[in-house]
Amino acid sequence: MVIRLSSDVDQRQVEFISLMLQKSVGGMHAEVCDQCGKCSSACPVSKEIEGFNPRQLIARVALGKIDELLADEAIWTCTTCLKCRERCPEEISPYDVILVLRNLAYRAGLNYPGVYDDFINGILERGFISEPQEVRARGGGRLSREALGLPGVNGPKDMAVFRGIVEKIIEAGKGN
Amino acid sequence: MSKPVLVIGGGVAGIQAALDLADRGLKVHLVEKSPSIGGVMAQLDKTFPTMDCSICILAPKMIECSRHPNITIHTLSQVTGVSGGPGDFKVKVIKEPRSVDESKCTGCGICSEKCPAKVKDEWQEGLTERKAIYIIFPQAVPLIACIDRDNCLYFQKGICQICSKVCPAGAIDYEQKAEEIDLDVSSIIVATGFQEYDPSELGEYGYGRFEDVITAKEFERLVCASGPTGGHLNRPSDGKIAHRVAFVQCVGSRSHKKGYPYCSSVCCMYATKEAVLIKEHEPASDVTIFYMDLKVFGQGFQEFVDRAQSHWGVKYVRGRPGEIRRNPVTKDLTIWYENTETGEVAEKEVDLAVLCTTMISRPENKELADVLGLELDEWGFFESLDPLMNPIETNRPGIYICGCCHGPRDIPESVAEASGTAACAAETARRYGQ
Amino acid sequence: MSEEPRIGVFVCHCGINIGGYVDVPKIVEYSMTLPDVVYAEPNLYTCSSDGLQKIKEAIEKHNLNRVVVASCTPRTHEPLFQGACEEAGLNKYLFEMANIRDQCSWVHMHEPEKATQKAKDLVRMAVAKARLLTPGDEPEIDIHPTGLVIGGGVSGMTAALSLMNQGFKVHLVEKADKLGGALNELGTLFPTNVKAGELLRPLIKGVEESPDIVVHLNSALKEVKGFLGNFEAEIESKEGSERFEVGTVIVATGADYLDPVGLFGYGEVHGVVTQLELEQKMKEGSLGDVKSVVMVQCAGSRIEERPYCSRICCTEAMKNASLLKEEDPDRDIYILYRDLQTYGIEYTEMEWDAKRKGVKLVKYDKARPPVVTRGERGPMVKVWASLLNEELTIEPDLVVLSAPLVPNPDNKTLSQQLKVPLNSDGFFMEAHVKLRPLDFATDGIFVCGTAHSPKEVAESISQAKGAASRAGIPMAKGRVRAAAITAVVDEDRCCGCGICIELCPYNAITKDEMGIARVTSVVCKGCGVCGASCPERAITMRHFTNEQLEAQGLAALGRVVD
Amino acid sequence: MAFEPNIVGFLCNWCSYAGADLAGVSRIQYPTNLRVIRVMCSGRVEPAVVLSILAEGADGVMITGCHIGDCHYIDGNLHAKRKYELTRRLVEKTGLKTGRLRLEWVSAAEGQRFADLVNDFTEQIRELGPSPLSGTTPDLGLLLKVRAAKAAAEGFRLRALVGKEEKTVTDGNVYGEEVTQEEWDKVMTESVETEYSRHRIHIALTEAPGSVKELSEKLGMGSQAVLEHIVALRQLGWVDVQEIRGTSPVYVTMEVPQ
Repeated sequence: MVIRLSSDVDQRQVEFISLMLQKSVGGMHAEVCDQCGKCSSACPVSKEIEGFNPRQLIARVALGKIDELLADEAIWTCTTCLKCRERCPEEISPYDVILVLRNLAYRAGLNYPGVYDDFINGILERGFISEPQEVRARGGGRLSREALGLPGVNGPKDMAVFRGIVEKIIEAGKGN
Repeated sequence: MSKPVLVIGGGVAGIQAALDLADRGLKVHLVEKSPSIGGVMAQLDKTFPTMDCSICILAPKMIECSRHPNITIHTLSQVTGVSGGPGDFKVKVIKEPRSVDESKCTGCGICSEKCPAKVKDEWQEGLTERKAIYIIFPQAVPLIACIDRDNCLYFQKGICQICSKVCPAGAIDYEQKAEEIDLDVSSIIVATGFQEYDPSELGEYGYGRFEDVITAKEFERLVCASGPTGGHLNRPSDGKIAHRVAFVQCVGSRSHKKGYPYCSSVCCMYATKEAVLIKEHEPASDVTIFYMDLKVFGQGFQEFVDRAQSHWGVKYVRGRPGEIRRNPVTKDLTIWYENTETGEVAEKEVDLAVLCTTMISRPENKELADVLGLELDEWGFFESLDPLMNPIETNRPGIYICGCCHGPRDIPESVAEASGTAACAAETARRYGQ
Repeated sequence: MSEEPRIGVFVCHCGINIGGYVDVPKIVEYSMTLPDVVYAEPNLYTCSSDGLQKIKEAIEKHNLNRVVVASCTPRTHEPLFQGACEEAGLNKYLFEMANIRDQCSWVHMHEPEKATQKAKDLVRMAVAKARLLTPGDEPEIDIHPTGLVIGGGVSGMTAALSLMNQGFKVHLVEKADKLGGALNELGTLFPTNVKAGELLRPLIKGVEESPDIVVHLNSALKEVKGFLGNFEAEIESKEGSERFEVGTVIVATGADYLDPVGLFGYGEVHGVVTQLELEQKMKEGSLGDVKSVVMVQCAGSRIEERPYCSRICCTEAMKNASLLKEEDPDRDIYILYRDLQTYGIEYTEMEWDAKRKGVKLVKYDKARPPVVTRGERGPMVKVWASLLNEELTIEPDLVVLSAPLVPNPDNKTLSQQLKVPLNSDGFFMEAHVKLRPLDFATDGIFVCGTAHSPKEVAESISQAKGAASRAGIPMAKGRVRAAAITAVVDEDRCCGCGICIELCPYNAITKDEMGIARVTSVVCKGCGVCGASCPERAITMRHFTNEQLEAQGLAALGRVVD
Repeated sequence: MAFEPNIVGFLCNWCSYAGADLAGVSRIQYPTNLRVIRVMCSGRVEPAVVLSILAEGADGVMITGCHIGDCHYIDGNLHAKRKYELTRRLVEKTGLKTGRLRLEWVSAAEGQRFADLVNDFTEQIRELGPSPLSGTTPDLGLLLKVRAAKAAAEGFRLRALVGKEEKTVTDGNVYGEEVTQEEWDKVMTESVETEYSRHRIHIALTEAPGSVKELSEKLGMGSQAVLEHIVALRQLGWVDVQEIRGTSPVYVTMEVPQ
């Protein structure tokens, strides 16, 4: 499953984005990756989902295959657990690379998984992605925030102002 | 008559340099820090790619050193001061007390047998225990007992003295003092070798927490017939025979973040050798080597790897494992890895995991470099005068380096270099002789 | 042998190594019943200085003229016991060992009775041989203090200079018309990127200016006769031939680069060159407007036909790729490799350096090597990038093949002339892979540099000095003792058939003017193949005579012949 | 009591002896039946010595050398192989089981392999049972045959042939013509037959003078063949006519000066 390129993407824009990405990722030394596979072997997603492989992702970045990556659904699969960055014997961070790729894909107007719209809608509606949930205790019972002595969670005071700000952020993210 | 030559370090490189010089008629002082010459090579089981038994080929050279009329071996000794220049170095050596009279001890071993104090046996990589009075290993040269004062009941608590009572030769001498020896030499050869990287800082591999995650050097003792298990692959945790073994390459090497950026040169081959040793013990064993690049650059190496694969069925998987986990009940280990050539991310259950750790410089190099006036590189290895044109000379004329004290290398390269430094020393002796 | 044998037997407990499984007192008792045994004793450790002292005392006290030690293996301990015999005035060849540890107690730990019986048999065999032993003498050889170095490249020149500095004269033989060897073709050298010429210049100057080094250019070895200390070499050039005496020989003939015709489009597709050709272009500045380069590693090595790794190519590629990037950072450079052979501190650093400069590394699989064809504007490379699981197509301006070093074609002739072996790849084979990397099995001949196997310049230099040390040892001593275990010809029986001469691997046998075989005992290594094949049974192998072997065999069967 | 074979092993100093040492150092257990004789090179082991030990009643003889290509003396083990082949041919002639012989390659690193070989060979000899030449009542007929084989192995012709074999088969004969192994084997087969038969006759005549007919019956050899060999032996001066009994000459051996 590959996310399709939106119909009206300007190819030059993609090229521009690629350059941007190479520059930003360059600081992460993608080109000195040894392709050892320590990131992917520690990655909990790689194990479960075929086609997601942080090592190969870095290899593609190093070979300049950015546009291909932007269109690849795989970049949205990462759970951002940071194990790849932790394990890498070098200073390379597939996690950071993925974040940049996601941002650029969004700027390029490429499709992204619907769940992000749910997130945004949740934020726009409530001020957070989801309602606080009870946590499972080691003994099997469930504990609420109150039971743990934690303060309650409140949404933004003025929802309209908040929404305005969030919308501005979203617009800025599109790079327009 | 030319002045003698000082060789610092009694491993295979130091031994070769000493023998080359002594054979040509020059006097040699061979200074060794530990109670016996032999170095790391004496601890190895076999050597790649010929599978020669390491101590079997080294022991005759060690014996030759001890019998050679031109070689004086100073064990338990360290160089603490050097002045002068080529042709005329004045050297101070401190010899730690052995607490045993070298001229009387016959190496019979009765003292160790009776000694009540047990200590971790460093020579067996801590896999077993030795006594406070001990002979470091059966083929030690000189074959003389030594008291480890830090662990001796007499030295620590003023009690015991059993060794003195049982020694048939009356060789025990608690009163021995450190001795200062002055040497006058024409040149100095440094051959202090290397040590193994401690992989404890790589938490993901569990070394230090999981008993069955061991280093390659520990494995050498485990698989050696003269080791703590008599050569049987009883894993440390529960003594179960290890039939499924994984080797992890590049532990502490090829990494800028943790460990060292350089390739340690020998691990791919020693891992292959160790894998073959397991297969020789039990051909049905399941042995996998997780590697990054197979370094087969030496003579006969590729053929050796080919044979390990085709004849012995050793498996090679390209990929650096991300984690090692342990089942607390069975003690079995699970290796998380990616086969980078297929992109498959998988787990492998093994009985024993061997970490092929990189060669690193000795911490005492720093002090020795100050004494000798030599430069160290970024990683603590002695620096060549020029890595291309003068690989075995140093910034100080008359002082030469060979073997792993200036970077990882294998035995033949160390031996060839040792002969090279012997040539340099012979040239110097002639130039400044008479 | 006029004197009646008087044999002393020393049986070692080796702590519990023997004594724990074999009944040592019984063996001692049994030894005394054997013919000509006049003394026997047990030792806790015969090899201890105490044990050796006891041997010496017994030789004197019991007037022993043969000694048998029943302990461990003669491979490690024979010299030690022989030394003790010598110190007591007994010729060391009147000594024999029975290996009752490695061949008995250790391998029959669960059968102590049978082990004891076998130990008795082994002692009986050793005594049977000891009765027939004769003293051996080790002739002294004078060593001619001149070295012969074959090959005038960096290894040969370094070795020659070291020998000269050790105080010896040197003949340096080079087949080309100038010194320098393969380095004459190279541009810069890793890891310091020094120009090859800068490295060569002082070496050549040193060699040419030394009054003790005689350089023979345009010359080849024609014949070598003789042995350690007394080789007679004949070299041939256009001007004629010349003979001289040398004490030792160093082989430093180097290696060649493979001409990879037919591999990866070389010779077929325009724009495919070797790493060496690239270096030459870079050296001449004739590279032109090359914007993209693909380097292919293992171009002719690590394959069935040529299994070895050529060691230097990966680092060489890193060096050249870095230099190309330094010249023009916009160049696209790909290195297609199988396993990177950059190792150690300096060479790994070169790999990092190239990668930091943006050189791209693509791993390929031996089973699916890159294919180079003619593209629209130059070569086209298709490569299965195994780490990406996909095929890449690259259309570079230049494809550079890292062709391996291959043996010098002269190796075969030279190995026959010197009677030293080549390995299966065609490189010179040392005496022992681990501990005698620079020696040949034949005394007095040594090897260094790429004549032995592919290696980088720095290692060749250390090796050359090492070979000079090894060669310098006998020359510094002036005289050495040769072995006594050699073949000896019974002149009356020799029929002059020459079979022994053909079979001897060391050229140790020649015919004299009467047509009779003569063994040059200092060259003989004592293998005994000549004696075992002599149709007239005219050759005796000292210390391993047929009589001795038969006596051992009979003793093994329980027969004691008085 | 169970049969315990007496096995003699010739081990080359550099690889096989070291391999046996390694089995020792590694404490690999194997049967106690082998008695080792150390030689510098397996190529040094003469067929005549092996046959002599077999004649004395050894139940088995094992020769081990370095693997091909690993010989400390470059190619001594190739010669060992050629010599072993001659021994095998001669043993085959005598009727003694060739399973009592073995040639193997063992490297210095192959302790386990060495132990396995001793195991295997001891087992093999156990199955073959005691040598008919062992014990207090050896098979005298067979003994004479083995002695003839030994004498043949000591003789000029077979020794010279084996000495030339390696070079001729690899480099061709003195005329530079190629000689295949098959062609060479044919020559060897004929020569072994001839030499063995002649020594059989010679030994028989040493025991007691006899006529062609008597010899033919005693040795189970065609009378025409016996006659041809007698002619050759007379030319060599090894036998002569002692008397004419009836019409048939009776032959006797001549003492040959050394």
